[in-house]
Amino acid sequence: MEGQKKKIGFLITGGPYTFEHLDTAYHLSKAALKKGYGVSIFLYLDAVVALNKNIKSPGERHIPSMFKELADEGARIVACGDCAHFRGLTRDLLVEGTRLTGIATLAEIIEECNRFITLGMGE
Amino acid sequence: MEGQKKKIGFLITGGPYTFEHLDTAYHLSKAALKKGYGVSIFLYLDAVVALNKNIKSPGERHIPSMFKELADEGARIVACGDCAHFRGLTRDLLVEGTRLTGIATLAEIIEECNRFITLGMGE
Amino acid sequence: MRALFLFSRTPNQENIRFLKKLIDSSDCVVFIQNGVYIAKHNIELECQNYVLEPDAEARGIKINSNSVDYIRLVDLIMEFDKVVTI
Amino acid sequence: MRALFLFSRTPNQENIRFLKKLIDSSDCVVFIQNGVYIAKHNIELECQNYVLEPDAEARGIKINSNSVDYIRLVDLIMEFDKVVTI
Amino acid sequence: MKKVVILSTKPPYGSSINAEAFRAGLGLAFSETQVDLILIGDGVYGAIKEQSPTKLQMKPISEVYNNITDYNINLFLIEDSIQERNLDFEELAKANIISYEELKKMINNADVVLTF
Amino acid sequence: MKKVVILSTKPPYGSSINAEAFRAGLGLAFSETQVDLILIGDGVYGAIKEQSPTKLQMKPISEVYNNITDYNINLFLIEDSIQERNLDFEELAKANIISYEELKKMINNADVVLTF
Repeated sequence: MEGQKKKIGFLITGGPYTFEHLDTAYHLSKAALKKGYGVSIFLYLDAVVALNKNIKSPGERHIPSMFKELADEGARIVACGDCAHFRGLTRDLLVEGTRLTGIATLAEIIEECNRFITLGMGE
Repeated sequence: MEGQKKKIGFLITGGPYTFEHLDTAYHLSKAALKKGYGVSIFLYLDAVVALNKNIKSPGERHIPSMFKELADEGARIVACGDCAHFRGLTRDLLVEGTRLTGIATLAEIIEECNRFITLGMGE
Repeated sequence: MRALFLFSRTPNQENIRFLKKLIDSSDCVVFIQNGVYIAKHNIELECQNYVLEPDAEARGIKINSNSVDYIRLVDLIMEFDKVVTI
Repeated sequence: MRALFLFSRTPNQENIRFLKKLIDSSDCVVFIQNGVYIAKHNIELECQNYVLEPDAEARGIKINSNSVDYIRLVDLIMEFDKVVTI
Repeated sequence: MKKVVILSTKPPYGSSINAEAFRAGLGLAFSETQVDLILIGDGVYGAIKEQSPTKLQMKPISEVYNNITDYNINLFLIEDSIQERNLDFEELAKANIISYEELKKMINNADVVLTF
Repeated sequence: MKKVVILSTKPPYGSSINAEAFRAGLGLAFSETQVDLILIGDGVYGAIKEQSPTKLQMKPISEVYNNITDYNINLFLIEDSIQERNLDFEELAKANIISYEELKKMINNADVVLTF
């Protein structure tokens, strides 16, 4: 039953293409979903840029699509609204299935997840 | 005469609000312009986000306006177009007086500047 | 309470010293991202420890044993009581 | 050829050792950003060296002498032959 | 409610990570999570009392650490980190000074550990 | 034309900075700037010959270092950095191995030094 599904939560801070943290979170989330766990991801600081659907990445992986794919498979993908404002990411640019929220949602995710992982202090 | 003015060039890689490199470049550029030097700035990697005019920074310094201000005072402000595509920064979002270019422009700036400074390896 | 430590930075004397101070024998360490370069150093840890295989393979770091893939890492995440990234 | 080194990272044993290997007595070092914490350590460098005052003040680091402001740093940038950031 | 330990490892300027670790903690505390904020490694530089980043057009994070009891967050500093950086206890905000052994115990007792 | 020395200090994955240092060098070399690319510190990890980041959906930067002569860029590795990381010379791309003293001379002779 959905309510009893075990969940893993993530807080990611490193930006797309610049750092590997979003990639690690994506691959771990795919594995977790495959095993039947729930996944919730909170994007903070530069990581919010990953949800910009205008990203063009010729010849490389397309990170916004990877996160849309996770959302399509049932993961909850949210990004810090304040961080988005500071980086010029407006709501209309968000990739489908994702949304902007506040730290209260991070608190909610931490509360509801059985395990919680931070990725991304930079290098 | 314009052609004989000494020039300082910058290559910045750290993103706005996340790292201090854009701030250091701004303050150094202000000082250089005050002393009558020319200034050229090439924004690379996450630093390109600084030119997004949709950035809202309530209660904090507004970095896009700081770079527009430098451009208004005669500094040449350009950003790597490929880096912009990878971060969803489209041409229509660029703050006034700035533009997207390629590495050829970096080569040109290095060639024409008397001193050249890189700022921003992250921490 | 047993913790799973995710070690993601290039190992150096200071961050390895820090890791050693935080772990005890019931914990587990998984080296991910640039942490996988640990395999080039002769470090003895008092708890079980693994290297994330796709991150090691990407970097050309050969692992003889103790490697895990993403699926096995998810198992470990659930097996231990909490995850600490350092 | 005299170089101006901009040292912008939190000083530790490794990056200070690196700095010392690159400088000689005709060079200059300016500690900027988190480099200003150098003032808390007793480091002898063989060339002239300064701390960027606004970065030190921001961090609550007191500098007795050898501080420069942005204007003076621009002078130094022009006085030396090239700038090397480390 | 869960007990959250935040490890804040970065210096207060140069990057915004130290300030954002606090902001995350503040939001969690507001949502009634129990938050222990630990300045560790270069993070302890954040506790220097008299910071003044006005010339950088930034706000002093020291203001929050100097008044941390206002925020429903418990502040801890790692003793070794302070000593390795030659900081004097007198120049730092009032906080609980702890050893690595005590940190290990806090991690043991936490439900979630966030690292910034 | 000016002589540019690029110091590439970061490992090849984890961040894109190592790859982007190369890309900047490539663009400069294409614009007929003389480019010496120096892998130093963690940057030397980039020279490991057999990288395979396909599972990460990334491209191996080793391909460019293994074929650096194709790009009109001179590649240098710092000997101390290699040894401190316990790397074998045999597992690294063919490049000029230099000491800090030689690096100091190259910096002396350069017009511009870029650090990544």
